[in-house]
Parts: sequence; C-alpha cells; structure tokens
Amino acid sequence: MLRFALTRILMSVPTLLIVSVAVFGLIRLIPGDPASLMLGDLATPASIADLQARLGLDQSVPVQFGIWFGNLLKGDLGQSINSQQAVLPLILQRFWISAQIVLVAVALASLVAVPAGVLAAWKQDTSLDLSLVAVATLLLSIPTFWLGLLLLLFFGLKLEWLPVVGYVSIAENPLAGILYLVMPIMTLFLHEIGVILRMARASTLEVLRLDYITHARAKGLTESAVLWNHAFKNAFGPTWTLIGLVLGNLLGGIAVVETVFTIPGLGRLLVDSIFARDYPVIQGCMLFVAFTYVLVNLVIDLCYPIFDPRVTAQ
Amino acid sequence: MRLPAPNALVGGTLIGFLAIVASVSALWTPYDPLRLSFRAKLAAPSAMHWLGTDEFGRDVLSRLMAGAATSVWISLLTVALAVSLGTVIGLFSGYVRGWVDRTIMAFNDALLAFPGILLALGLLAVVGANKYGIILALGIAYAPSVARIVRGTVLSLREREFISASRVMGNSEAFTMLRHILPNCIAPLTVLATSMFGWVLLAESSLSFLGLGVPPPAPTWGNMLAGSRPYIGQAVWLGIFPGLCISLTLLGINLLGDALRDKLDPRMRGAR
Amino acid sequence: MKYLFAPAAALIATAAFAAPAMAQSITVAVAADIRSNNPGVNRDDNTDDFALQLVEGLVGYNEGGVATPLLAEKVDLSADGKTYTFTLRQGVKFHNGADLSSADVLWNWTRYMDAKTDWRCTSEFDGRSGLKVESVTAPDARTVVMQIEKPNALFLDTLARTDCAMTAILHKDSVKADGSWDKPIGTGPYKFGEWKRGEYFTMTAFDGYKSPKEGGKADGYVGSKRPLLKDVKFLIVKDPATVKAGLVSGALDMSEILPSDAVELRKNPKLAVAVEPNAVRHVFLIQVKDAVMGNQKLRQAIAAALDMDEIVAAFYNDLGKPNTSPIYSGSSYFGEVEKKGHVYDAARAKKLLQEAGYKGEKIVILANKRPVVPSFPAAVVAQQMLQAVGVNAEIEVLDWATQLDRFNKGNYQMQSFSFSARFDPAIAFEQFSGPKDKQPRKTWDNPEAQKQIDKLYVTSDRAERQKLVDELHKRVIDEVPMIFAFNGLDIIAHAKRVQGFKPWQSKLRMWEVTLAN
Amino acid sequence: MTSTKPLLEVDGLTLRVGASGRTVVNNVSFCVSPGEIVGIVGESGSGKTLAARAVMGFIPPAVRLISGSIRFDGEEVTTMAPKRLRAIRGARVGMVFQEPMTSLNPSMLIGRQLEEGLALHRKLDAAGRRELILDMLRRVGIRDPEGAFNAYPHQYSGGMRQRIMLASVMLLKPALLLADEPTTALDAVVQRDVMELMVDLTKENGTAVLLISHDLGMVARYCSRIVVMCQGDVVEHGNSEDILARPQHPYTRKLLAAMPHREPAREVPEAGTPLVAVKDLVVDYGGRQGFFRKEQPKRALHGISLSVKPGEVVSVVGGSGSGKTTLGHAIAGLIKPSEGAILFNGKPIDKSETAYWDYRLNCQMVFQDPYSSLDPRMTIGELVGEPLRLVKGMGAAEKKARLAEVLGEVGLGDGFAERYPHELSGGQRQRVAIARAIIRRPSFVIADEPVSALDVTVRAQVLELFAELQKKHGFSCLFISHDLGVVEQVSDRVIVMQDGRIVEEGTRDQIFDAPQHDYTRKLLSAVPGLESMADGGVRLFWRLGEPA
Repeated sequence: MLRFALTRILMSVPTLLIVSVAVFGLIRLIPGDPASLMLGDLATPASIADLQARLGLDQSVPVQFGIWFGNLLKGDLGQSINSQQAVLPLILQRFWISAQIVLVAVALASLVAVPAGVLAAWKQDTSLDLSLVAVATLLLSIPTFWLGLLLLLFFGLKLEWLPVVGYVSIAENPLAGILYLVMPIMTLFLHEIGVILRMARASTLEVLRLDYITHARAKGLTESAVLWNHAFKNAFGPTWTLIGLVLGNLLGGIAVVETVFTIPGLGRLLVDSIFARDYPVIQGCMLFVAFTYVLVNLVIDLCYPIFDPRVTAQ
Repeated sequence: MRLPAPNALVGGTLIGFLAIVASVSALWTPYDPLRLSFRAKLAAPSAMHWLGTDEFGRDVLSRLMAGAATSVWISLLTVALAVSLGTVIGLFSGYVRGWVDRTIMAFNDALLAFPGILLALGLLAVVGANKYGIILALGIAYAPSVARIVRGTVLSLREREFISASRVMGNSEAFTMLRHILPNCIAPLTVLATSMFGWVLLAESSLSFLGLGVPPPAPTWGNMLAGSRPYIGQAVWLGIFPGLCISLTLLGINLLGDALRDKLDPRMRGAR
Repeated sequence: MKYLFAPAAALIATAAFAAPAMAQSITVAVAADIRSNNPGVNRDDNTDDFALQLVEGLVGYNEGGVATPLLAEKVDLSADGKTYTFTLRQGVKFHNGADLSSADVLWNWTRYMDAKTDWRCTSEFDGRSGLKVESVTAPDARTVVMQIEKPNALFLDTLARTDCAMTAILHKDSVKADGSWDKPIGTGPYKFGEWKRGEYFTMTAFDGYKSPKEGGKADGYVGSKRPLLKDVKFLIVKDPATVKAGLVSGALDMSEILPSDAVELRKNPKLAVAVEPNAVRHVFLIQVKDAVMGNQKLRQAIAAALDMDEIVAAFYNDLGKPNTSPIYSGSSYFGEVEKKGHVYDAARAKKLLQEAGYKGEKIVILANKRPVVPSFPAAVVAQQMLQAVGVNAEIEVLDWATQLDRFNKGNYQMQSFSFSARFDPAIAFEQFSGPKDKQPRKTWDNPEAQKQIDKLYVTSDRAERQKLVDELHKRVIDEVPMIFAFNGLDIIAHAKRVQGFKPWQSKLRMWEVTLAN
Repeated sequence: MTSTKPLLEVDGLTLRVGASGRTVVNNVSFCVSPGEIVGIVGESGSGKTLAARAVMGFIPPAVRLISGSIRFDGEEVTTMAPKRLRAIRGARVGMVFQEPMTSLNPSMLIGRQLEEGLALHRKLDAAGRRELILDMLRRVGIRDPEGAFNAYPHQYSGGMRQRIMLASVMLLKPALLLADEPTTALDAVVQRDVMELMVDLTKENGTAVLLISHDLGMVARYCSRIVVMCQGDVVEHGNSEDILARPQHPYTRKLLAAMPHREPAREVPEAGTPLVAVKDLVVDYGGRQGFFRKEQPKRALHGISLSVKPGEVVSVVGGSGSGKTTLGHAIAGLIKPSEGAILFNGKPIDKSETAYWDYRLNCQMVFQDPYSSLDPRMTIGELVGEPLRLVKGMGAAEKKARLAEVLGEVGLGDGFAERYPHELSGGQRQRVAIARAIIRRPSFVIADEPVSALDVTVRAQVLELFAELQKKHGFSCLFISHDLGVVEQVSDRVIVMQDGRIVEEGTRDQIFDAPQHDYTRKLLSAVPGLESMADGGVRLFWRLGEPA
C-alpha cells in the first residue's frame, strides 16, 4: 500500500516536471511582463530594464528556470512579484479558502446525489426515476456562474437573507464566515448534484443487471438490503472515481464561482496573477493545482479497494 | 415508425430551435445587435425591446440572437479542432504503443491535470483573446480528453477479433488503423463531441466571465452574461436572459447526448 | 420574511469590515493592498497615496500642480539656474520626536542615490534621464544646497513627484542597523500604524505635526495639513459591489466608486459623492507609422467623427466633460487656447475621409476591460461613431498587460488608453513625444515640436511657457498624433459625517478631514 | 413418474414483453416432484430462463404475466405478497446461475454472503452459522474453508466459485433448486465435477432440481424428465430416455440431430512435405518493466511442434489455459513467437518476404466470437470482399464475381451483401466470417473455436457448411476447440494440449477410443458421448465408463 502510494507519487514526477516546464515557458510567451506592467505608462526602456534585472527577469529563460527549479527542490516557490509574499504560504492560504467550499459542497452533493441516484436506478423508468434524472440534467445544464448570480439575486438582493459578496475567514468570525460561504457552496452543491446523481444512477443500473443481485434477492433479502448491501457498494466505485475527478478539477478551478462571490480563493489568485503577470505565483499555482490533482487521484485510487476488492492497491 | 425517446425529442427541439435562431440571426434581428442608443440605456423589457436593452442601449434580444450564432460557431469549430487533434494524437499513440505512447500519454496526463478552463486561460493569454484564439485555446485544452478516449478505444479495439482478422488478411497496420479502427472510434467520439459542445459553450462563457472570452462588442452569451454583472441590481434582465439561453442549450445538448449514448451504447440503459 | 435575517445581515456587515467603533476613526476601502511601506521604492499609485500621508519632501505639489516648498521654508535658485538653496522650516519633527535638520536631508540623499535602495527615481537624478545632481551639501543645520549639471526647469517638479514619494525625508531609524528597511518614520501628519497584508493598513494622527500653513485650507500636498482624525484604517476591498454594500450599511466611511454607481449612491441620504477631475487623460492613441494611420487627413477625419460628449457619458454618465487638450483641465496652463480642440462634425469627417482617399481599410482599436478605466466603453462608442461616418473600425479587447506591451512596442493602429497624471506641461508633453525609433512607446515624433518641448524644460518664465504650451496644443490638435478625449474623474463616495474631504489627483488626503457625529 | 404430490406446478404460464407485445413464454406447463431432477432444454430465445425465474417471482419489469399459475408447495407464487415470497426465496427455493464471475457479490466477503441467507431464514447464533458454513464449504470441496470464509470471490477460479455458489444455496437445504446453465461457462473437465457435486448435494438433502440448459446431452444425463422448449412453447415433455430414444416433435429431433456425432474416418493422402509445420514454438507473455520490479515473462507455449498435411483437419483440444488459442494466434502470425519456426510448404515464413506473403495470402482464420470478429461499420459485402484487396492481378469484375460466388457458397445469397453485421444472427455472422476466410481460396485455415458461441442447431449447420467447404476446396485446417464432441465430428487428427505443452497426439480414433495420457482421459470422461440410433433417437454413454 505504502509502496504503491510512493510509486504513484514518483510516477507523477514526470507529469509535474512537464507541467513546470510547460507553464514556465508558456507564461513567458504571454505578451507583457511584470516589469512594464508595474511601471505602466511611466516606463522608459531604462527603467524597465532596471526592474527586470531586479526581478531576475533579465536572464535567459532556461537560466531563470534553473534558478526557480533549484529553489523548488529546496521547497521554495519564490516570492510574489506583486505582493512580495512568499508564494507557498500565499497559495496554501488561498487554497484553504477554495478547499473548504469545494469539499463541503462535494461532500453534501455526494450525500444527496448518491442515494438519489441509486434510488432512481432502482426505480428505473418510473416517474420517480424520470423526475430525478430530469432534475439532475437540469441542474447540470445551469452554468455555475449563472446559478451563482441567480442565488445572489434571490437570496442576497431580493430576500436579503445572505451577504451578497465578500469573504470573512471562519477563524476570525465563525458565524459570518459560514454565512458568506453558504451561497458559493450552494452553487457548487446544486451543480455537482446533477453530475453525481447521473453517474450514481448509471453505475447502479450496470450493477443491478448482474446475477449477484438476483442471487441476493433469491436469498430472500429485502429490497433495501439488496440495494444497500449488494448494489450500492459495488456501484459506488465509478461514482467514487467521478467524485475524485470532480474534486481534482474543482480544487484547482472554481475561479468562476470565486469571481461571482468575490472569494479570495486559489482560482481567483491564479487568474489575477495571470492578469498581473506575476510569474512566480502563476508557476506555483499551476504546479500546486497539478499536484493536488495527482494527489486527489491517488487518494481515490487508494480508497478504491474498499468498494471493489478486486482492485488491489498494487 | 416509433416515437423518438423523450430526451431526444426535447433535446432535439431545443437544439433545433437554437440552430434556427442562429441561422435567422444571420439574416435578420429585430435591431442591429451592435447599434448603440444613448437614449435607451438599460431599458427594461417592453414592447419595443422585448428583452430590454443593455448599458449601451443595445437591444438584448438582437444580441442574444446574434450571440447564438457566434456561440454555436465557436463551439462547433472548437469541438472539430479538439476532436481532430485528439483523434490524431490518440490514434498515433495507440498505434505506435511502447515508449512513444507512454511519453505522449505523460504529456497528455500533464495537460489533463489542469482543469480545462485554466489551461485554456493560459493558452488564451498567449494566443490572444479573440474568436480564433478561443477556438485554438479551448481546442487544445479539450484535445487531451479526446486523445485519451481515442487511445483507450484503439487499445480496446485492438483486442477485438476483427482487428486480428484484418491483420491475418495481410492488411498493414496503418491500413487496419484507418479502415477498421478509426471508423469504430466514431461512435464514442460522437457521444463525446456532443457533450463537449456543451462544455465548450460553458467554457467560452466562463472565460468571458473571467475576462478573457470572445471580446465584445461582438455578442456572445458568455460575454453578455459576464457584462451584466455590474448591473445585476438595476437591470436583472441583462443577466437572466443570456443565462437562460446557455442553460437551455446545455439542457438540450445533455438530453441529446443521453439519447445518443442510449442509441450508440445501449449497455448504459441497463437492465431490460 | 425579509427582516427575519436582517439582524444576521447587519451582524455580518459589521463583522466583515470590523470597523473600529471609536468616534474619531474612519474606515476607507481601497481596491488594492499597498506594495510596501517603503516610500518611493516598491510602489504604485495606491502605495504612494498612503506613503504621502506619512512622509514629506522638501517640496510638494500644490493644488495646481506646481512644486512648492513643504519641508523647506523657501527655495532659492542661483542666476545660472544650477544651484538650488533650500532653507528648512523650523520646528519640524519626525514621528519619533527627533528634529529635522539638513543632516537628515544629506543622509536621505545618499540613501536614495545608492543603487541598493532601489529608489524609483534614482535614474531621474543621476544623469540617466538628462538631469544630474552634481552635489548636495549642508552649509548649516537649516540649509541644504543642491548643485545640478545644467539648468532644468523641472528639477523641483521632479523632486515633488508623487511616484518619487516626494523625495521624502525620512528619519534614519526607518532603516535597521543592518541597512534593511524597517518602517517609515517621516514628518507627515499621520504616523504609520499597522499593516496586515492583503487585509488592511492603518495610520494614526501625529500629535507633534507642524503644518506648513495654518487656516484649515488644504492645498495639494502643501497648505494646511492638520491631522484631525485619530485613526484611519484602509481596508482592502476588491469588489466594487462589496464596497457599495459596505458604504450603504455604514461599515465603510469612504471609498472610490465606479461611475455607474454614483447616481445610485448619491440618492442615499447618509452618503455624499464627491467628484473632481484629475490629471489622468483618457486618449485614443494613434500609431502614425501604420500604413493607414499615417494619413493626417484620415486622423483628422477620425477626430471629427468622435462626439466626445457621448464618449464621456458612456463611462462617466453626466459627471464628466470632454477635454481634447494634452493639458488637464485643472492645470493652471489650461487656458482659452486649450479649450479649443476637436469639434464633432460628422459631415466634415466624411469629407476629410474622401480627401484622405480612405477606402474602407480596417482600423483596429485596442482596448481593455479593467473596470476603473473607460478604455472599453470609450472604444465601443468610438467604434460606433467611426462606423457611422464610414470608417471600418474594429475593437480588439486585450488584457491590460498585453495592451501595455503593444503600447510599449508601438504595435497598434489605435488604442483606447489612459495616460497617468502629469502636472507640469513639459512632462505632460514628454510623456508621449519623442523619437519612435529609440522609444517605440512614444506616440508623437515631431522634431520641431520636440524642440519646443525641450525648451519648455529649461524655460522658467511663466508667460513664455504658456506660449509654448499653446503652440504645442495647436500642433497636437492639427497633426492628430493621438486624440485626447477627456480627463479622469475621482469619484469618491463617503459618509456625510465625514467632512472637509476633497478628492485631489486621485489621492485620499486625510488631513483637514473631520468627523461629525 | 412419481406419484407423490408435485412440489412445483406451472400451469399455462404466459409471459409477454410489455411494449412490443411479443409473447416470450406461451402457455407453458410442467411440474416438479420433490427430490426429482427435471430439465428444461431449449436454445436461446426459447423462454426457458424466463419461465424458470418466474418460479421465484423474478419477472423483469418489462415483462408482464398474462395468464397462468405457478404453485409452489401448493401456494400460488404469482399473487404472493412480497413478504411471503421473500420467506420462500432462499429458504425453500434456491437458485444457481450460469456466470460464476458475476453471481457472487465481488465486494463482500464470501463468509458474509453465505451468512446472509442463514441469518435471514434460520435462528442461529453467529458461531452456529459459521460452523454450518465451514462444513458446507468443506463439503463442496473448498480446501481451506476458514480462508474462504474471509476471502473475496475474485480470489477463486470459476469452478470454485460455482462450488461456493452451490454451497451458498444448499446451506438452507431448499426444497427446490433452480439451476440456470450452471456449468456452461466452465471448462469441460470442471463441468462434470460441478454437475456431479450438485446432483450429490441435492440428493443428500432431498432437494428437487429444475435444470435449465441448452445442452440436451447433459440434461438427459442427469434428469429424470425433460421439458423441451422452443420460441416460448413447450414442444415436448417426457421421460429422458423416451425423449432421447423416441423423440416425437420435429424440433426435438432437430436438436438431437444437431448433436455432434462421429463419422467414419477419412482418408488423408500422404504427402511429402506437410503444408504447415511448426517447429519448437515458444511464446512468452509480459515481462514489462515496472518501476520497482521487473516482471518475469510468462511462458504460454513451451516448444510446440506440429504439422498439418494438405487437405487435413487437425484439431487442437485443451481446457482454458492450455495454450491452444495462443498457438493458433502464433501460427496465424498474430503473436510473435519468442523461439521456433513456422514452415509453409517447407519454407520458413520469416526468412523471406515472398515466403511470408505466400503464407500470409494462403493462411486465413475464423474467429470464435462472431460478434467481435466482424467490423460493425462495414457491410457484409465489404467485409467478405476485403481480403481480395491484396490479391494481385484480379480485376474488379472478377472480384465481384468471386464475392457473389463465395456468399452463395456460405448460403448468404441475395441482398446480404448490403447488410450490416448487427442485422444478422450469430450463425449468419459466422458464415460471413467463414466466407471472408475462404474468399482468397487459401490452402490453410485456422479455426479458433468457430462454433462455441453458437446455439446447438446453428452450430450443426455451420459445422456442416465448414465440412462441405473443406471438402470442396480441399484446404487444410487447424481446428481449435474445447468441445470434444465437435472435435470428434470434424477432425482427422487430434492434438491434446495442457499447460502450453502437447500431451498427446494421434488420429481421431486413436485419441477418442484409446487415449493414453491421463489428461486426455480426464477430458474424455467429462463429456457424455452419443450414439445415433436407427429411428432418429440417440443413446447416451460415458466414454470411459460410468463415474464412480
């Protein structure tokens, strides 16, 4: 198990390396650079050159990469050009904000959608199934940013139940912090319900056709015992993988939701850094996102044998 | 003659309507979608402007119609690009196998480790945010998932006996690839392309929202929606209608995709 | 139902902004964090604004943008125009209680000229930009003498520049024993408080402050500068909608707002909206080296096709006015000549287009969508007007960094752009004129005009200068190397209980501001 | 016929598919007495499985009960309350499925799966249950019952799983066992063991069995009475011996006639050089390098040598894992052998391009699965005509004529050329595959289990066609199969393989009448043989005597 985990992490090294090189090269292809951006219309060629030298951007790209990579190996992701903050703590701080939204939303969505999906599969082609699938498809079809805007309009502006935009750290003010997170979480939650429900239904349908379900029924088990003890656990594998994918994707990319609700999360940090050409932050974020993705997938794979003992972690 | 499945019916109707609106907009819209009217800024829906006007006094309905065409066109081209790019890579990778395949897939996985939208965001910043930049960026961003699926299909098809049959016949690997493997990738690709159309539509809107979408003034649903945000308190209609259009289109796509998958992959329907 | 959660919402509002409840304290929302608290070193406009509440230089700008003695009582210029003698004001104290003396000036100058300090304006004074300070001496405790290489009308102006942080005079304890930066100990009306990165920064009144003038009349960075507020907290709130909510709820006392929100907030009985033009000039840049845009008649046609009133209104609604002169409307050089600029005349535009032999070549206007500048809305309206007279204009929206890159490389046909504030006309013209082959970002490359600009740099005579400015203005209007459209507006909403506040050149000066209860 | 009161009575059962209205089970009646073994025989689509599952109340949602009654122990099942039905399920009626790979829950420990039924229907404490289960596991031949108790199903082979399945069902000593093709997915050798075990176990517990199968031979071997079903109807019903010896219904006769039978040995002319000779063929699989470890390659073939004379049909038989399919693929050139040589007309095929192409054009293959061996996106005409692409010097008209000729030969004349594989039945598809294999008039055809996926009657037709074509065109054939009956029918010579090695080789009669190797004997003892009788009936016999 441990060896498997280590192997997987080692195997992700080339992927992460490719990510680093690609990101490093790519962002330097983007027109505009942090020095001229900082100087704006005041820039003279001399002052730009000065600033670039100070930021270490006057060296060739391979040399810059070498320096950056060397520091990376020492665990130092550098310093933001804009805010002068160390990149890693900055990323972790922002990541925590995004992560609490994503984790809560996906956990809630799974809690609702998985049973609902199993139920829909069990009642396949009944009106219950059809309406559950219809709702799921509808939720899936609403873009998160629009859903966010609608929630904002309704709960924030119309009913004035919830704060419109902004963010307060839960550590600072738990109640306010939670209230600020309600709408972003709700937005993601509603969207992911659609995704997860459909998957849970499809994989349960797959399983319900199999002989061991009939076998379980032939033993005289009740329908609910058949469904939960036999169908659910076996059907959950693909759904679990999907949840992992969703998590992996969301942890790096709720920039849109963060924009709607002005939450200073990781996605927003990355987008802002791209606009500000804050190279160290972009590099750090991208690498972090890729690493998170790899890690989430690893955890998902490590957990998979729980649902399917045929898959051993080797 | 059997009635089509309800999801195909609803989905088809929605997408058909979209196609009609998109075509009609090329010939006629109630107003010029780009014409400014300083006297009619942020006018609420009325008999004159059914869906109101925006912050420049432009007719929202006309812009929605024109936006449909742009959005459809961008999505189609992007899907075409992603599918062809991904198919070529996937076919090649599945065909050569060995270390070349592993290298290509390592790259592919590296790309997949990013949420598509972030990848597109980065690429877009490089190629520039315009219609073709978006198509290129999103095409490249979505190609890896196509490549993965094509490669998977190729690898699983290789195990099928008709591929062995082709080789026993004496057909070259390349011929087998093009004559037998490629055509059989079409079914999964069709399903994928359908849902990808929806993703692209969504991604294009999201990019606009993040400030890098199809540049205004040419309307797309995405940039209309994104542009409505400052006016959410005063002019609700600016955000409601484009969002509704995107949602209904996505709904149509999803339903159509489901119907298509049911047809092409009846296994998914489950127990008979 | 609506009120069920109202207490919760109010609670959140207060919690969110955590405003200090003290009567003499106010909370101001700013869109961005400061880059550092090291004046003139790691900076942007926002950072300068904060720094200049804390520190002062020998000279500072007055309301009209003229460098005026601040820490100096008076400045004398020798007849050859090369020796400046500064006499320091008496009784000026640093925040730590130490008295200001000429030794402090010498210490600061040495620090600024040291490359290791990374002062933004080192290159302005070491000859690299044409101005060279040869020596700085202190004959006595109250006198500082600066010797420059050759006469320069802008020497004091450069010293006063806000991006140089007014060449602030700091106490040497601002720097740690090892030479690294600690915190600003200046002579300004407010003392540095605390700074929590990404969240807020604060300042408190400096009780020992000696105002350059009495009488309560603020005048740029000089004049009466009494710190009448006890504490000021600058809270970083990036989202305009949040700012708006904070202002309405009372959690915020002051903030810059979007022009589109001005009308709405003005209606709020608890809020006032102050609007003042600043020296930012919104322009349509033109690349005359471009094959199409090289045609002067075409450029004139474009200028005539633009209805500036509508363009201003697209961004500022009814708050702003057009100004087609390179000289900002608040400048003392903005006279009758400058008021006459481009005139909207569609018929003339069409005629000029014909004369220019324009055949529908595509003209791309670059723009960006930053909410704080009118780049995009101005471009949209301009495009519409150009199309109306038959110009095939298109808009290309770029992100700001890319647009700036294209600006620096001179790679564009037209750009909807904004020039940052320049007070002195010489600098204002220098900002966009110069040899394109050496500096591609320069928009106006006219050797004759350049001579006049150079002359403006060395001429100190007011009338002479006005004449040069008028001529240059006329040249710009005629040649159309770019089209000036309108000046920026500072639109600041604040609680009505905050009194005595007046926005000036995008700076939120907190002196002479009081709080009524 | 026993005179006791029947345990199960099915009377006039009619089932219909809801939407299409197709009747899938039509007025079916039969009964099962306590302790009796009754077989239902039919091909796919006969409705045998549906009828049997209906006994437990398992009617798929899409299917509707139109009329009829099912009485179990005197109680009507069709109208029974769910709760009562659940009380009967497992406790009184058990069920064994065809596919051992999917009939046990993969994510539940075997012990728990076995416990479930006990916990539900018997009042026992955990220790008691455990003891009962361990006993039963031992009884069905699981060597380490304790280990099995805490193991997952995937850790066991198909045969073992089927034993565990039997254990699970028989734990509750049901009065009736429904066995739906319980051994079809198993290897021949294992098949018989499992069947014997099932019969013994049910006999011990006095359990009646309703055995559903397509294999008339097997059903006749174990059942006292047989119900023959066709297209939803019961066409014949009676004593096993009667049905075998004196079939009444034409369909029953057809089924019997379709069973493989031996024909007199053919003369195969002696030839100088064999058409195809394989020398010391070795095939290794795997050996990919991992990150930390290096996998050892797995040897699938250990130096196989064989030869096929012109016009000869040589069969390769063996259980799964014997390497027979690998051998076929290696000879067809689909797998690169690690060592050894293949000679065609005496020339090694890997030595020169001409020899290779000569072999390539002359060696064709028919695959096992007619659903996977035809490219679903090509028409029959395209599929069959494709090999002609590589024939040099053949004009378009000639190709067209050849195509028509071959399609005619395999009985797919008019209109089939334009159709797609999915529009065809399994038998028709296999005809297409055969047509594709012979269109170039090859001298050597490898047939890899060509009929094992087909229904009994279709299988007979395809085999007949194949034999006919072989006779007509005289090609040599390497016939790979696990089905000894089929092998007996088609072969001139037989090669027996086990674990990647040839264990015995000889003429058909030598192998079938006087097997030498233990493995061959075991194989032969596993399947009943058939002897045709004068009046269209057959006699069933075990080849190497009745099992003990």
